[in-house]
Amino acid sequence: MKTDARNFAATKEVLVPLLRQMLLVRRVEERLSADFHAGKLPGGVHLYIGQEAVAVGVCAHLRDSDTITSTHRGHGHFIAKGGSPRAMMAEIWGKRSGICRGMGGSMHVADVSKGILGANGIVAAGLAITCGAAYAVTLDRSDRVAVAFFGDGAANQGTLMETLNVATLWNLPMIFVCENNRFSEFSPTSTVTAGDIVDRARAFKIPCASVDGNDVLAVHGAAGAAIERARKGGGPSFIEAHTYRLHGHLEAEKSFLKSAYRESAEVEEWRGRDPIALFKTYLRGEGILDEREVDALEREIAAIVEDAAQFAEAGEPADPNLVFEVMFHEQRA
Amino acid sequence: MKTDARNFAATKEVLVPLLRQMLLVRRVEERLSADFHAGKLPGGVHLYIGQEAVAVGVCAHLRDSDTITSTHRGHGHFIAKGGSPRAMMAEIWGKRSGICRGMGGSMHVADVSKGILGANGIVAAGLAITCGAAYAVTLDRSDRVAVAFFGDGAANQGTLMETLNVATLWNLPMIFVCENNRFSEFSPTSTVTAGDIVDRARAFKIPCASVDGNDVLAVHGAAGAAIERARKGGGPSFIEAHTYRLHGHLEAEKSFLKSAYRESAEVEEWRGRDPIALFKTYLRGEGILDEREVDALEREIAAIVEDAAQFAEAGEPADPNLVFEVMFHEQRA
Amino acid sequence: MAKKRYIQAINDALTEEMARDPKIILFGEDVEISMFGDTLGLLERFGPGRIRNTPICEATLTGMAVGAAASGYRVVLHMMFSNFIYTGFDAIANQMAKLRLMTGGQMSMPITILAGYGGGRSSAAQHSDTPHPLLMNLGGVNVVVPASPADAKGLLKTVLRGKNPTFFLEAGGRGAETAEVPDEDYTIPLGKVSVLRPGRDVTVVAIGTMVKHALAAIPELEAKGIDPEVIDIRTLVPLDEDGIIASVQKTGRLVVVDEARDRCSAASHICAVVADKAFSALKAPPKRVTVPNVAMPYAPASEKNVLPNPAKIAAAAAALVGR
Amino acid sequence: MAKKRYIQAINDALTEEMARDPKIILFGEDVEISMFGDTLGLLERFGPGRIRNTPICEATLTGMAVGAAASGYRVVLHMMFSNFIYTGFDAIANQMAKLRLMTGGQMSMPITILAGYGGGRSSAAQHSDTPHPLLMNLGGVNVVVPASPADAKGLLKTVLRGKNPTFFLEAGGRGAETAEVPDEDYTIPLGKVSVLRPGRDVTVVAIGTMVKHALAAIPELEAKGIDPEVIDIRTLVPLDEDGIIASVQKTGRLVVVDEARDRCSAASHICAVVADKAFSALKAPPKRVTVPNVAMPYAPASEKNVLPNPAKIAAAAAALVGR
Ligand SMILES: Cc1ncc(C[n+]2csc(CCOP(=O)(O)OP(=O)(O)O)c2C)c(N)n1
Ligand SMILES: Cc1ncc(C[n+]2csc(CCOP(=O)(O)OP(=O)(O)O)c2C)c(N)n1
Ligand SMILES: [Mg+2]
Ligand SMILES: [Mg+2]
Repeated sequence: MKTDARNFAATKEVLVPLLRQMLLVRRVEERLSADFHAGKLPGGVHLYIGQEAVAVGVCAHLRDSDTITSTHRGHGHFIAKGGSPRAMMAEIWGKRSGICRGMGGSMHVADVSKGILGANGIVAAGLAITCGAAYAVTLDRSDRVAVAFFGDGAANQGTLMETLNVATLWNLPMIFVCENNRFSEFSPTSTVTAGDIVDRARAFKIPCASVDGNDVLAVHGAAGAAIERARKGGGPSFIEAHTYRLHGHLEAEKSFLKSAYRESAEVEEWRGRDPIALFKTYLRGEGILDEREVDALEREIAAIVEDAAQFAEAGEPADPNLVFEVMFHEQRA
Repeated sequence: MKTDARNFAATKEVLVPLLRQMLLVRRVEERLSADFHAGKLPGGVHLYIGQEAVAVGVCAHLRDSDTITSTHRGHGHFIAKGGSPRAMMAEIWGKRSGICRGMGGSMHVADVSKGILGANGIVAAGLAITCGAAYAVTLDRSDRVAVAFFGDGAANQGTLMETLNVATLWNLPMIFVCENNRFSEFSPTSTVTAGDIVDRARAFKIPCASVDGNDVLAVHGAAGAAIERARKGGGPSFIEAHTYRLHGHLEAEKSFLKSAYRESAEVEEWRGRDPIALFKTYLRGEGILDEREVDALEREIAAIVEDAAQFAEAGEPADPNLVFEVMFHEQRA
Repeated sequence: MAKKRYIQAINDALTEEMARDPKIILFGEDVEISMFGDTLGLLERFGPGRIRNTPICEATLTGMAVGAAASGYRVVLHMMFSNFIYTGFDAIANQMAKLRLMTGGQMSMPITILAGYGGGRSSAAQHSDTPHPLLMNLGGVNVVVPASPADAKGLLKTVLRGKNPTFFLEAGGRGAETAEVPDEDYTIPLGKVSVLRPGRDVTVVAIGTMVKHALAAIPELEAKGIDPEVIDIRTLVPLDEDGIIASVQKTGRLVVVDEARDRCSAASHICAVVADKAFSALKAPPKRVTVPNVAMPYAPASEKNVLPNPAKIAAAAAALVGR
Repeated sequence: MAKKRYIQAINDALTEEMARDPKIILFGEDVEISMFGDTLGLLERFGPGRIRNTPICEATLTGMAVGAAASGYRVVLHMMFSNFIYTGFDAIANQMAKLRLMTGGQMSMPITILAGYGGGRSSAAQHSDTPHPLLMNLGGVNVVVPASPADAKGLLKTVLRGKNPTFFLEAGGRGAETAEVPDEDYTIPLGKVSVLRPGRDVTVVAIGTMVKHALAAIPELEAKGIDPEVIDIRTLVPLDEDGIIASVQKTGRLVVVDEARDRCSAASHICAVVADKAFSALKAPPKRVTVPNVAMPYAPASEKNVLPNPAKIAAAAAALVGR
């Protein structure tokens, strides 16, 4: 684990929650994976497994009043930003008690009260939404920030350049967090992306960082600096976090793909750089957590996930007529 | 006039046609301006006056089989690429003999036989069209090139980044020519554009040049190198040409704008750097053309323009029912 | 009452509502200098921040409207010409029209999109579209098409006080037309047609720019002894089905005049609704006077040939009555 | 004849036509690996160049299709899900639908856009749209909605030999359904409906995915003593008005089943056309069975609640006949 980019005082109070959040994201998704493969979930799921350090390292700095936008691969951002595992899982199960009352599902989990402006099924859509949210911050003369999480594939959508332009020009408190997980669906990044993504932001002369996205402290350090700067009126920053998606693009992919798009050796190699395992090792090595404490944390998380999964499964299906009420504000569809 | 960026052997056979083409573009548009203000043209016109060195410097290297796309300010590119002044003016008059049979008008002049894939009313639309044309060149294994002319305002549309990505990745023979004329409609460029436009292309590590767009030889030199490289399989290049639009965004603007958006001193300053005047001075200074020869050229051009304008005015109005025939290929709308 | 220009009525509504509600912001390309005149003087009055010129990047602008709306602002986004709606269509069709449903009602989208529409001025195909049918089909956006200065002002005020994404489509090239506008503060509810001329023989429903032509067709119809009822639709979403049907119940005949292309036009939809719900009242086929399924040509006579006009309307209405 | 899957029939058409015409190229996101199966094996057969994965940049992809078409290629662009059409909508609505007119016929646009559409699989609002009404209103693009494997193949072959921009919309989630497909090389003309079941009492016009439901409604109708005529529309642009009208002239009753949202739907338009042109033949109001004006919800029962199904179709048809 590299430590150079970290740049913060690593107290136990800061470090343990990072592990805790990463574990929560991971275990929730492992359960979703199992439930999906058991045929229990109505829709598909895109899992974040392997990328947890990015969401957690960034969101550790955020308040409820700060906003994020996320992607089709949005569970990790939702949990890391403080969303409820119960409400999220119930949503993915299509239940009334879901955070979006069963109307949105996996690709659209949102909790506006927590500043989670939503996962999004349209690749890169969050960029412009975040830009608008960041503009609202400047109108409010607030020290809030707005963070856009997006993938390397999304970085090929022109709205990246458009929002970089607006955010730079208007000095918006917007943090661009590009999670380069080496794939855009089934296309290796190098086959669809020219040059280094971070250079696209450098063209605007804003602060840019390229970090190891499997090193939660590296992410935490870079994000902390960017968010601090934005809160003080220093404008936008860009972070490219290099990571790897350990599961498929979507859980169902094996059922329809006729050929492989990556070597299992590559997956194994990255499994050896699992951000959670790396961070556990680090915490133990630094004497911050011992084996027993880690186990206790794991048990606590397991109980939360079990509770959330049961809550989701036991919930009532979404109200079939709700759609007519919520399409519009005080206007029936 | 700077000469550093020119880099070509300046024979009379090369130089005189540059002046001739710039004059042709200028005089055609001066006539259009007069006809517009006389209330003779059905639609609005966006004139290229002051920017002639860009279209002419680039198109001097192009063959009929090379393609260009242009903008709402497209007359200069049309003429410089070899389009007929008669057919263009008749189009702008809405006549049957117009290059688009009166269906397109000023913003849509196109001559596919000359590789002019069209002026375009949608800002930046030409970028993606050119990218597709350049892709076709590689499929044909040809040494053709495809040039996209676009404005500084257009450079804020995300398709710029998207096409830079595709063109770089696929090594396409595409030349990006950004004409930075310091305005995006009525907004000074600095108020809507962060950083240097050319840096957006540099992020892709393709050859980039920033040239004086009022110096036809500077443009000609940079374009020659880019086009030569593209013909040889060297991939895309980017040229930012700094210039100035001497007329309004559109000829009608004074009739509806309630306030000025630029100082007349600024316009006057740039009038002092008129690309045609500069080039005439240069040619005389180098002993390539004398006053008499320039006058003869002017007279020749004036005759062409007069003929074209009369042709346009005398033409029959467009066929009102043509629209039903040409919407589709062999299918009535 | 005072005579106001159409564009001035819009400008007044914006000015008054922005003064009333500090959460209203407005942005778009060159809104500061104001090409159409609808945003004139707003910068001076409300300052940069609330009024802001943007770069040309429609895909981002529509998305920014969503983000700012989700952050508590009422956003007015000026898209200039209707055709540029397509350039920013993703955040319209996939975000603002759907986010409230997708979030289970957590978000509202108080976004007003202004854009000029329609042909008739040799602006050619890329500056002449009438896009309301596409917007109507999205499901999640309101569509307002005011025809008169007074309606423009009253409807815009309602929209600016509402909380739903709404396209406020400005009748292209008609900004200079004047008519009486009430002096007092007033609003006009969405989803209520306006009967401009009561009549017994045939209902002529006109949309936006077409209202003027429908009114102009009256003398010719009267000359033929026909008594038309002319209705200004005012808003397409919500659609006042009851208002239209009530008229057709009386007249038994319907002509819908729409500047949109015919296929899947608002005219089609209104005719379908009437054929469904007022079938037994119909004495003759419901008729559409629309633009054929073509892009707008540039040359004046070519353009005129495809646009509805009073003569076409009168002919359609008269044929229904059998004169 | 052999049984083929719907998606296989599309794959066969692409393979055969690409073998026949070296000017056909195909690109889009992940077309090489082929998520839906329609482009499977094309890379191996035709090589990189003619088959090409692209970055995610729909606005550029639709524009590139225009540029490559203007350069003499026949372009097949795969847009994956219909909702992503909106992301690339500018070059569709402002360029490919208008360029031929704007250039006075200088350019043709032999572009075929493939995209899956429709709901029913809990894919939620951003992956479930049925966008044909928007496309129909553009005027300048053809819209093909094959319902069966045989039609998919024959219609796609026609499209790939044609020279007009065409949306070939694939019935979402129905790729695995099988039916007989002729062995020989055949094409099916655009603009001709297919009468799947002749009948005398009521015409049921079904669009794409809805054909299956319309056929499934037959037993219930028969049980009530109703003899329905079921028509597969096949193509929406061009629209076979004569084919529909001929049927209604016979039955006097019309139900149109459309998975699009109701407002300005294809169903609305077809009802309007019939009400206009076959008015005197109608014995009952023309009816639309459509999706209400909402975005697609995620939860299965919620989604089911808004989608047409055999029971809704049967109920609508039976009501017209008065049973
Ligand atoms: C506008 C749009 N185009 C295409 C898709 C289909 N799609 C879903 S995810 C994806 C790849 C995204 O790659 P990346 O941004 O790197 O995110 P990752 O899946 O790696 O997390 C694509 C093409 C989409 N959802 N939206
Ligand atoms: C998509 C789109 N948005 C907005 C417009 C309106 N518009 C026409 S020209 C223009 C400014 C273009 O600036 P630039 O690209 O610098 O070209 P210039 O006019 O300076 O030649 C704008 C905003 C348009 N035509 N298309
Ligand atoms: Mg990725
Ligand atoms: Mg400019």
